[in-house]
Amino acid sequence: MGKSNIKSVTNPVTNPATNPKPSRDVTTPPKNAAGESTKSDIRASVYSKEALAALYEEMQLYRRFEERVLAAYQKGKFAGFCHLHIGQEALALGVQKTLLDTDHMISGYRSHTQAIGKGIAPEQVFAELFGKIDGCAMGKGGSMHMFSKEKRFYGGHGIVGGQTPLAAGIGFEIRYSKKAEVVVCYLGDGACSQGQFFEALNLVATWKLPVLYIIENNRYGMGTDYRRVTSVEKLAKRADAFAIESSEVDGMNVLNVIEHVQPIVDSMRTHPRPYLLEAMTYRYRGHSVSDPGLYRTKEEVAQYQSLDPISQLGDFMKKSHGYDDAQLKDIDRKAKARIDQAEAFADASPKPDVSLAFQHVYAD
Amino acid sequence: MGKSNIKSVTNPVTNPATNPKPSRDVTTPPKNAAGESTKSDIRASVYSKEALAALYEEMQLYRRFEERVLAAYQKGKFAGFCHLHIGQEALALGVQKTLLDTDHMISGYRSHTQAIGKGIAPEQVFAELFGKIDGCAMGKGGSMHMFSKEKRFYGGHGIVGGQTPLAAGIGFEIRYSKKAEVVVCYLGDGACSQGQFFEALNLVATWKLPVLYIIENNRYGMGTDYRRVTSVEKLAKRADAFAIESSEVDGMNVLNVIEHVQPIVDSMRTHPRPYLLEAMTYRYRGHSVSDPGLYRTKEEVAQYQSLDPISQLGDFMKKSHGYDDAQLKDIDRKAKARIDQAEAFADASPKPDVSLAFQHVYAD
Amino acid sequence: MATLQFREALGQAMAEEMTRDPKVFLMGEEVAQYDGAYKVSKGLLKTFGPERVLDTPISEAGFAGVGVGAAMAGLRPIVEMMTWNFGIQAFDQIVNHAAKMLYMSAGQFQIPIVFRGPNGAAHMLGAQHSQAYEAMLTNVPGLKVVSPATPYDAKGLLKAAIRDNNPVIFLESEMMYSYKGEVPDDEYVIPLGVGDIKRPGTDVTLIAWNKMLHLAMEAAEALSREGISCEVLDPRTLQPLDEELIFGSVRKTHRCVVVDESWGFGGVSAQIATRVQKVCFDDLDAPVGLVNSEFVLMPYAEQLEEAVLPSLAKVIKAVKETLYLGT
Amino acid sequence: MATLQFREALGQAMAEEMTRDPKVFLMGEEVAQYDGAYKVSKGLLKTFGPERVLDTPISEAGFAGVGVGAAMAGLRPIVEMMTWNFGIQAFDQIVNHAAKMLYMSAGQFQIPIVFRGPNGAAHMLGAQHSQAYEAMLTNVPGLKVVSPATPYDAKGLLKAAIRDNNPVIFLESEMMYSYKGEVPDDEYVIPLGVGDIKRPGTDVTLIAWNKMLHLAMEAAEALSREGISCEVLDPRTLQPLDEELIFGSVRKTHRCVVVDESWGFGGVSAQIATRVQKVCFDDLDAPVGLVNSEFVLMPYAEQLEEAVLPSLAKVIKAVKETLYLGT
Ligand SMILES: Cc1ncc(C[n+]2csc(CCOP(=O)(O)OP(=O)(O)O)c2C)c(N)n1
Ligand SMILES: Cc1ncc(C[n+]2csc(CCOP(=O)(O)OP(=O)(O)O)c2C)c(N)n1
Ligand SMILES: [Mg+2]
Ligand SMILES: [Mg+2]
Repeated sequence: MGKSNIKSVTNPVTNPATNPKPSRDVTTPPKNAAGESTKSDIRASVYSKEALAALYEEMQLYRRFEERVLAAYQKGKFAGFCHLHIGQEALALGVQKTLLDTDHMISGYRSHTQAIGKGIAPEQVFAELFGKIDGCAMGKGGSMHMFSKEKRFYGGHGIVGGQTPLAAGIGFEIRYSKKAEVVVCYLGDGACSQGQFFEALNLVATWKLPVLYIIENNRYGMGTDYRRVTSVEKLAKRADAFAIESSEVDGMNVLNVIEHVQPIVDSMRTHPRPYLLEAMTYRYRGHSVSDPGLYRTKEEVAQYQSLDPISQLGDFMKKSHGYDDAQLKDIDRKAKARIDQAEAFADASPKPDVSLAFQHVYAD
Repeated sequence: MGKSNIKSVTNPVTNPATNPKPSRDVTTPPKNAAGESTKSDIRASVYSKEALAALYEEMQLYRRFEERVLAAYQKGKFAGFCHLHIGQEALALGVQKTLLDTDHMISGYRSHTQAIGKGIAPEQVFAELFGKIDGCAMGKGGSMHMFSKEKRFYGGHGIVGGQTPLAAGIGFEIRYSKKAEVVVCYLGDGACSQGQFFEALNLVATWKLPVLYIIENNRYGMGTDYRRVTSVEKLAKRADAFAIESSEVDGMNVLNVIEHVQPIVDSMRTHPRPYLLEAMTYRYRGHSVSDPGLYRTKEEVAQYQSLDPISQLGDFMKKSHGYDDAQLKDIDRKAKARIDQAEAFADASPKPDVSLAFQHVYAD
Repeated sequence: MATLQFREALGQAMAEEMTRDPKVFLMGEEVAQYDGAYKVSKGLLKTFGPERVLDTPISEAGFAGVGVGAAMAGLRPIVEMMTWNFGIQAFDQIVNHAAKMLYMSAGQFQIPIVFRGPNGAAHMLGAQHSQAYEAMLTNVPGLKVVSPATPYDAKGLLKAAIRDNNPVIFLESEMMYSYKGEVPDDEYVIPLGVGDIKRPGTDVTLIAWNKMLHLAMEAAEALSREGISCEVLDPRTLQPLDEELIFGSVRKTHRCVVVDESWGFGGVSAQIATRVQKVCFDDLDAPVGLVNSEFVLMPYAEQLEEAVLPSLAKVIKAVKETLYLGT
Repeated sequence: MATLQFREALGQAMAEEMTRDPKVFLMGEEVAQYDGAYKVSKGLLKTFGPERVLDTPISEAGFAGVGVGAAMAGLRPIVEMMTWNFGIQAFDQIVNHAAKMLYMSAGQFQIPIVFRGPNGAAHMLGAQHSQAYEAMLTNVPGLKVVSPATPYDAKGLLKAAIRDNNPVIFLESEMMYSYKGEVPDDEYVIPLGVGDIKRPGTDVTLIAWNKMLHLAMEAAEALSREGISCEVLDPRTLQPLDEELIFGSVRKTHRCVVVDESWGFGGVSAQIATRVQKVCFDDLDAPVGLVNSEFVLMPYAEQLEEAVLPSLAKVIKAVKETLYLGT
């Protein structure tokens, strides 16, 4: 892993006393002397009961959303490609919690939950999947192409790796306009062998652009174990070629993610520069809904499911703040209700008129 | 720099006693205890008088060739782009001396001398420049596109970086056919920011292909100091992303180059795998013959010219084997005579018939 | 005769050629352990082993270039593009390197390589996964371009493509992989550059390939019920085009409609129209009619996608227009 | 009126637009400290500083994508491709991203970007440095394509391209950078999509753009001495095409010849021929004639290159053919 200077950066933003972040409901826990992330007893004192409930609810929302999407697909309510994020929710949520509304996000085609996290209503995402007029791209984008200019979610892209130079461009605008914002760009373990990604890394490093590239290492690109198609075990090493700071994080634990990413983001905001984070995670389902996933053993899947991000958070909440199963179930129920509402909204939304196909080819 | 295992590899080919290399007129000097390259007194005993004269003559041939090419261009004897290798001869020569005829080479557009080194007659290179039928590509390729299938010189390519995956493909064939050959692929300091190059690096590393990538770091890509368009000083670091072995060599001293590269090539031959070498060098002339090179100070050019590869070798020959200026001049005269002959040949060669333009679009 | 799926016909072609010639190998994303994203290479890894059937990283430019380099060095690679939408990342290697190498080297370095994969729209895959690339790829001398419509043609043409000493672009379709058709048990090869009359007729020459051939056949059938006889011509190879077959048919029917899934600005359909108006100027009783995808990007929603693609109604309308029949 | 070189006219257009709008910036290889490989951006670094005039690494896909991303975020990039032969490395970003973004996002993300650089053959640069790319780039909805032939048009069109809210491909030519022409001192903008009659005439409509316009003018001049009157039409913008101007001219002359440096398989010339035969079928007295580069790669040797490119003799021959005059 590239050496990180993050810890030594003096960053007023990370000091809650001098600069509280009102838009965030989760606060970064203080670091211990060694700068390591705190242990669970410290965490217990840092995360409020309400903050944890909010996290839990949002993570359940991601999960329930994708489950419902799968069910809708299987019922034939929509078609095309559909890539689910189930199992990878902690990363989407944890990273989102470190950002401000003014920050930017861009991703690949497995990005329903990231889009929702960035503020696109589940209603709009569902409607987009159903090809309805109230979709966040009026039904013209589809599962792989969620967009919201207002929420600064730049898509939803279908060309593996294609989003990585775009992220550099967004970072370029931040530098050009001298703003204290950051861009998060997600890509996969498969995507990180794309030439465009390396060109983008060189550009952000040379120009010191505030882009946080996050490799979601879910260990497979379609049916391919990532170790079969690259020569290194640690994908964050790709940063070394350009002396970009990098690190690795356990992407199955939302608190780990928040604590790891918050100082990175805060530091990038005040000292603009890129960063490459490799997040270890796992997708429970096949590559897309039509992939049976036969290239993995049941045992392997079960092993990762034993690290389930929702269960991990639930267990912590029980231990730290005395939550019980019934309470967690209640939260889950709220998430499900929200999904009911979103799907019903999408069901009711009209199909776009055929004339829409002829719009948006050129801007005026 | 990536850690190198080269030194610890037991390689029968590098032991001249058990496996003499008759096709080579320069032998690799033995290593000292620390495995470091030997000092000049040891060198003096290793390189014979004749071997040094041959090296000197070939390097002068490269130099005189390019000088004559420039003169011919300035006289209007041909047109188009023309990129000279003056100043970078030690690398071309030193690397060539470590190879067998059965090895493969591919390069960019600054490759007249490399092509000659690999065995294409100066006559054919000159004729190619003049767009004549006896050119190594019958006048259809031009300065940037020297080719010889027989000599295993795969071009002469005009798209910066485009040759790097091709080299991997040649390496693939070697592995496929289980041969003990290597591919040398030259690219520039500018080229090494091309996405294709990184994709190629990942492929050769994953598949363990015997490709020696040599970054000719002549410090400029056209008018751009390489440090302005990348974030690292040491370009060999690009290997680290893929855990490819790498090192740096002084490319202005032909003996350095030979001694550094020979064990690498020998080891790749028996233990197939890629290697990335960064060779520090300098081009005396502009990027192409039409570039006045105003982006560099006279002092800077003079400083590198004080390390001139031909003078360095000449000085060594004087010290080690008592050569004097007159003798060196004699050798030079031979080189010049060879160039006279080559140019005269090219002058006399006929222009291709127009019908040639319609051939070689498709193979039968 | 066996009844095979389109994908099986392609798989057989590769297997037979790999058996015949040890220099033929296959690489691409998911082609080995996963049997291909669309199962075209099913069983090849098991039969030929990991030296000859290789999963690549997601590096289209890189592995296309590896293919070209390997071809320079004497192998005969088959490179699968999971779809041509990703193949565009390899255009520098395909256009600047594969197509130009033989010429630049004055015949020294042949590039016997096949780049194959699905082209054009499937179903509700959106703008980045639905493009038809024949307009770009047929424009380049040095490349051959093939686009079969039936399992029979697919097998015979893929075998010819693999044996060809030039870079051949082989355009398939996700939608056709499960189409079934008869394929002889005995070996056969269909030469590149030879079109095929898929349905003889007298009133209008209807030219179409790949998925569009099936639409044209449907239209011909529907029109025959109205007493209009279409000759359906499948060029099968787009570069080079079987112009003589086209001109011969148009000289007979005096009318021509081309159905081309690509966008209608330039491309193969415009090339056919241009050549027909040039060579058959005095034979034509009506302008050459064209049916292309609408000149918009591909929307996701089902009914929008339908509105954008060539349809039965559009083809029938175009045919009737050349007959000056109101619709 | 000042007499300016083509390169100066382009440089002025960029300078004026950068002055007018702080969101406009320029990036590309050698555009800053070196003043551009062909000196088109001369002085811009000095005037606008290194934040707005940026030298990039040799990473066409990467910096094209940076441009597209910056446009998504609200800037108005000008991206110089040193030549379009290298621009093909960025086709994925141009075609899959720039062209499709507005549509995929249902109008949310505009991509106001100009990709500009020389296109086609210069002189003895060989196969990898001589390709004309209009056939590929005009085929894609969402892209506009401009290809001026005079300093006046170059300046006015580049200003329009920079102000346009869409990705605009701007095709220049190494050979024309030193061409001189009059350019008004006052500001002017030439709208995209509007062609120009460069020489009125009555017998044949001769359509050409970029370098070929000058060849067409030469041919018209030579033919006028034989009593043949050519109307020379410069579409200036290739996508969208000014079809009305073309049809109007052909309805008058009844004859049409297109001179297009690109290869003659599909492309803009075939598109024009296809549309003209369709819309002006009854007006045409002869098939539309086409002059393209020969369908071979570009050879290096001077006389071979000459034989491959459109020439005065070829244009004259094509015009006479449409007049059924022997040559
Ligand atoms: C350039 C390109 N090549 C191939 C594909 C087909 N494809 C879609 S997803 C995928 C695998 C990507 O894996 P990874 O980056 O690990 O992301 P994950 O699906 O695991 O989230 C491939 C090969 C594509 N969309 N784009
Ligand atoms: C893909 C591509 N982009 C741009 C160019 C134009 N170009 C030719 S040489 C060159 C500089 C290359 O510099 P470097 O790799 O350092 O090689 P050197 O010329 O120093 O030998 C550039 C930008 C090109 N030929 N190909
Ligand atoms: Mg993955
Ligand atoms: Mg250089």
